[in-house]
Amino acid sequence: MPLTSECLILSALLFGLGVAGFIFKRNLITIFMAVELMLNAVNLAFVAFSRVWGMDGQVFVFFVIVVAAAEAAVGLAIIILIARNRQSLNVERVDFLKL
Amino acid sequence: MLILRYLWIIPALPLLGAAINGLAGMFLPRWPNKAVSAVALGSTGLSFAAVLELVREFVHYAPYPLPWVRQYFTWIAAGDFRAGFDLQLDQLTIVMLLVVTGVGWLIHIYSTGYMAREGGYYRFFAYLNLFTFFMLVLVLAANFALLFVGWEGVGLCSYLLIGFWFLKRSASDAGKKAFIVNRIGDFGFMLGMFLLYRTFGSLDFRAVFGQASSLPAESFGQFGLLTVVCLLLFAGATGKSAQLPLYVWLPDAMEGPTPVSALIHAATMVTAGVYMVARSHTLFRLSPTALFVVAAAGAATALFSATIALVQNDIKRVLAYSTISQLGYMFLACGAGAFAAGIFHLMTHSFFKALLFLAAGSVIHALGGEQDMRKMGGLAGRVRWTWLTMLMATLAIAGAPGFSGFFSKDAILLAALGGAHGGVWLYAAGLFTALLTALYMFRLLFLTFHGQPRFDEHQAHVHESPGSMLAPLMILAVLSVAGGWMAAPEFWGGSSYFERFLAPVFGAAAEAAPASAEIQKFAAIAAGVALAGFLLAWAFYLWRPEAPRRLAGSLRAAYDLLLHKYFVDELYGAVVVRPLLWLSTNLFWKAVDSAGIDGAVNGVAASAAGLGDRVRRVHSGNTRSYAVWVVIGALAVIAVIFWPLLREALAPGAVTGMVR
Amino acid sequence: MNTLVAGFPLLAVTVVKVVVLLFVVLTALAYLTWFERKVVAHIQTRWGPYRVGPHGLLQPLADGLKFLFKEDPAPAGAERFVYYLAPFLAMTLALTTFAVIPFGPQDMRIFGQRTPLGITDLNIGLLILFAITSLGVYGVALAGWSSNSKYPLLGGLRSSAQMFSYELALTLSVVGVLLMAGSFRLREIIEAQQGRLWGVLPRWNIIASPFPQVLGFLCYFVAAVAETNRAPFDLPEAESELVAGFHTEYASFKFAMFFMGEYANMITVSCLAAIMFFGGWISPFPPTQAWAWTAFLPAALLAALGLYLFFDGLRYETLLGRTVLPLLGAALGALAAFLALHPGANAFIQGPFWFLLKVLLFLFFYVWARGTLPRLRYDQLMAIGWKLLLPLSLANVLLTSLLLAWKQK
Amino acid sequence: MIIQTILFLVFAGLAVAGAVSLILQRHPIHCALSLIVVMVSLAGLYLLLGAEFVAAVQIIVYAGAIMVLFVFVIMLLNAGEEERTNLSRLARAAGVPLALALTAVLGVIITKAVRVGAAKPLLPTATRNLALLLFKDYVFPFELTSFLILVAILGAVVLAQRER
Repeated sequence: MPLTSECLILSALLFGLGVAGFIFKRNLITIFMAVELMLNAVNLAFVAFSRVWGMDGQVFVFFVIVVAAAEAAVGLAIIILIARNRQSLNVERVDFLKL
Repeated sequence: MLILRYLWIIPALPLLGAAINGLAGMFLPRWPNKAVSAVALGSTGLSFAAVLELVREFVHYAPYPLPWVRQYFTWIAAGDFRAGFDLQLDQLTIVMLLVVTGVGWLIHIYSTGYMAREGGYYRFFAYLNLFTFFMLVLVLAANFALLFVGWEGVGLCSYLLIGFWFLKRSASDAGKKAFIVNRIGDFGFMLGMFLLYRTFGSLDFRAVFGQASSLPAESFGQFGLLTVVCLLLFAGATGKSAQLPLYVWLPDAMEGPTPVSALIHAATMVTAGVYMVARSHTLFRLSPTALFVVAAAGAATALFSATIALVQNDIKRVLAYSTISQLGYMFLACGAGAFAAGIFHLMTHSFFKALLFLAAGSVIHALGGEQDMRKMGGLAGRVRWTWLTMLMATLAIAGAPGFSGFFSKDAILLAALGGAHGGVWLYAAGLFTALLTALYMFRLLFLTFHGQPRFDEHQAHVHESPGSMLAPLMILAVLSVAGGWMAAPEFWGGSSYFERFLAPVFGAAAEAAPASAEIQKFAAIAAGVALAGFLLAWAFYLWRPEAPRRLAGSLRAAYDLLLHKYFVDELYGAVVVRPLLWLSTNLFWKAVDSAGIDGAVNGVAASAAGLGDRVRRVHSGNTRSYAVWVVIGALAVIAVIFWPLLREALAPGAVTGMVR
Repeated sequence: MNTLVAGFPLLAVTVVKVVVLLFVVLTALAYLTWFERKVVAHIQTRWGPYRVGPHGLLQPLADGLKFLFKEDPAPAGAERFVYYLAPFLAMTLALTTFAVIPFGPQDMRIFGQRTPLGITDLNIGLLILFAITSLGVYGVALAGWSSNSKYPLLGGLRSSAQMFSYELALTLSVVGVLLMAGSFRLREIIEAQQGRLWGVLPRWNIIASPFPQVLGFLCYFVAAVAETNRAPFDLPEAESELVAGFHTEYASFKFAMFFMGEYANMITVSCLAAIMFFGGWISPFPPTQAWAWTAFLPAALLAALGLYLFFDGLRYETLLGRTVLPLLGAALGALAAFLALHPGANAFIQGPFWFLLKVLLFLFFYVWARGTLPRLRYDQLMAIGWKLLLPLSLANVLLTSLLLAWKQK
Repeated sequence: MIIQTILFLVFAGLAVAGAVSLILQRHPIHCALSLIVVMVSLAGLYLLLGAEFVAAVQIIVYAGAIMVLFVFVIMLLNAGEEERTNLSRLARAAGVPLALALTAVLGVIITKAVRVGAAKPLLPTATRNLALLLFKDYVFPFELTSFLILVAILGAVVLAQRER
């Protein structure tokens, strides 16, 4: 199938980059963004697969997006809370394991 | 509409009443007593009316086949086991229905007067209606399972009502006692049911009895399956109907309000056992052993409790023991194979014993809560109506010729002697009991209403009860006088209608009826015995009031024995209760529960805590390190899941699988 | 998507179309400002722009020049890249939306290629449109943030909050239409509205069975006004509170870009309103013989306008006016005559004519609202968005779908 | 076909570039912008793959809503440049190799996982089929996600409100 496997490789690449960001970013928000990046990579994989295995992949993309939205809402709320209590968004400064 | 088709209405009505009163009383702050009485009387009255209509239809349409079974919905369905909410109707049921709803209604009316000044008025009537519901279910049930529902339900209501004044320690204890003792019997009953299901693969009366009747009868002394079943069922009956050895709860049950004693512990619930035995007569007929046991137990109980009744001073306890002995009579009849006679006595007994209790209640009411007969006397003139009705009832129970008790007891005695499984000893016991019955009943009458007033005028200002209490008394009085003529043997000019009415159920008069000359002879004997009892009582308690004390003094031992009810309670306490307590305290509570279960739970928790305390050190709190761990984990998981693909890829000379 | 694959010639055609459309739209934007000022002025019983050119017709040109020649300072400590990016985003996104809007039923031919009237015709046109408009938030938000100054920041926060609050209502309010049309393709949505109710009334979604989209339309229009940050929802640039909102710090051409973006959005939204609820290019008159004369309405209108300009121009104050206006009128008259005589052209013009007429109507509504309504308070704004429009549009969706299902039964 | 490849390369390049700059940029806003670039180019890829609806949703929801939320929060917290602290030795040591390993493994598996099946022809009414799938076969998960969203909203509100 044209483009499918290329897209898959691309998604793997993006996922890897997301992981790298996940590990190397210090700013909570950007770490979060890295996570979103990984989700996007997965979505790409899903869509690519849906070319081969039928529509269900795209449906899953929806669910992923919905979950991402929910996660963003809650996660950002938490981040705001942390920022309020810690005056810092650096994960390495947030290590009391409690708010 | 045909009640025949809608049998469920009859029990439904009281249930509705109970629901309304219970809920409204609980949740509406001001739910007036008038409303409570209206609902309670209305519901029971309506269901009584429904029963009357039912009788009319029964006679008019003659439903076929009998028993007339209606299946409403399936209650339990497990595998091939089915217990439906099926109601059935036949002559026996009709008799029971009439008794339950009719007498029940009268007692409801009475209660509105008697309980008027009590707290928890709505509670009382809710319970009472609930009881009526369960009793009706019990009577109408078409299978053992549903019958058991009613059986337990009435047990529950009796518990609730005995402990109605639950702030009174003795009352709540009595309630518990009743409940627990009944459980013992119920256990037998349940075992019986299981055995029945195992044998016949069903609990529906029709199926069970249908198959059973095809089995061969067992010989006397043979403990075959049927015998075992019957004995187990009878164990349940002894519990519910207070027979030896499980009678102990009934006397204490007198802690409840008097109407309760009248309705539950005299007229209806305690007769459930008799009903159940009669209902499953097919089984019992097939096992002479069981029949003999029933008869023997009945006779023994009758005699035994009658003797106790002789010396009791609490008016209600006397009646309680007399109830026990009368129930003994019924079982005696059933055991002798004269089920019709038993049921007949059940009915008449429900009339006059309810009457007795209600009258006693009226007396207690008049004396402002006094129950000790030694503090009564000379009330005859003061509460004339009560006295009159009480007299009627006493004559009836003592078996004065022409009164209902006479006929029913006569029938039983005849059966005991000449019945299919009768015997001279049974007859003798019955006869002697009759004597005692007359004696203690008249003792009660005399001590209460005649002789010198022994109560304190100043605190107890005697007054006749209100009309709402007297009306039921009179109706019941009429019934207990006239009720017997239904079964009067031919020579009394009666038509023996009752037996012929029940014939379809129990089969045409099983007991070979002796010649009428015989009958007259025995009737005469019975009457004579009753008279003797009356005379004795008169001699002791009116002619020479000091005689009893002397007698008691001369036979101190026997007297104490009787006064303390043969120390049965103490015996049970020593043999059953205390060991049980010890066991549950030391073994089950301290050893099993505290040490075993709690120990295990706490141990697990503690170990988890300890483990966490060690693992804690891994947590630096630096999220990035966690991130790394997460990634490692993900990598591992992926590698494990997709190992085949990976090996294929890592294999030498493997081209990365581009899809083309 | 299929159009993406088709190959080069089409690419060329598309380029041509894009250029033309851009030209048209940009002039339209310019004259939209003139139109607005005029209308508002007349609402306030003023004359409005009058100096530059006859009836101030050259005013937009003047404004444009002014924007071009102004000094263009950037605030100190501004996040340069984003600061420049924001206005660019605002305008380009706004203009991109025109790509999917169809202007007429018939195809036209360029280089012998039959292509639809309108740049492209995607099968998910509407979605793409919403996608692009949803990106429009960034222009505002980034502008507010990047100019490193408190009024813009507040304005940016406000407007981004406002925009994505109202986006929900906006998107939901058209779902009813989508359900009735059963397609995202704008062309099909319009064609679904052909036919007549009782032979006379046009079966536009606004009155179509099973469930007239009146509710949907109201939600849509209010949400649209808010989405485009126009009065009475123009809090982001509430002068009295935050000077000029998110573009306080912007001057000269970057400001012009925001400005154009805003007006472009207005036009897009109006086009959508016309397409969604008022049958796009479908004439309000039934296509029967009895109504055949309505085909000449455009010509007549043009003629009337021409005549008015002609005679009004003859006695205009300035010399320029006295020369230009009559010429313009004459030109319009000639165009009208051409249309009247050339049936093909006339037939071709019908669709665009009605479409543009409707769009103009909505634009007039915009201006009218701005001229008359007072600005809302911020909490009121949010309350309307979340507590009124959102539930209403949801209800609309439910009712429509239910009725449709019931109808199919 | 050729156009398709070109477009693919363009979008893929954009996506990778965006991802890389997401990692390299120090300022949250720039990260957010680069992530938006990734998302938009992914949407383009979806178009290429014939998933128009997903593409649109990708832009509307991801770029148009979620990322706006991010930007919004960044503006709200006025987050500045991130400081490159290095307190986690583990991350510094194992980060790069891990990321590479994961990428490699995923790439291998994912490409192997595509069994050459008869590719589904692009249906004209792809969106309709999607809807049917979503509201027939997957209706239960769909409802569940609605619950998830509800819970998320509540959680966000509870978390973010200033305790008074």
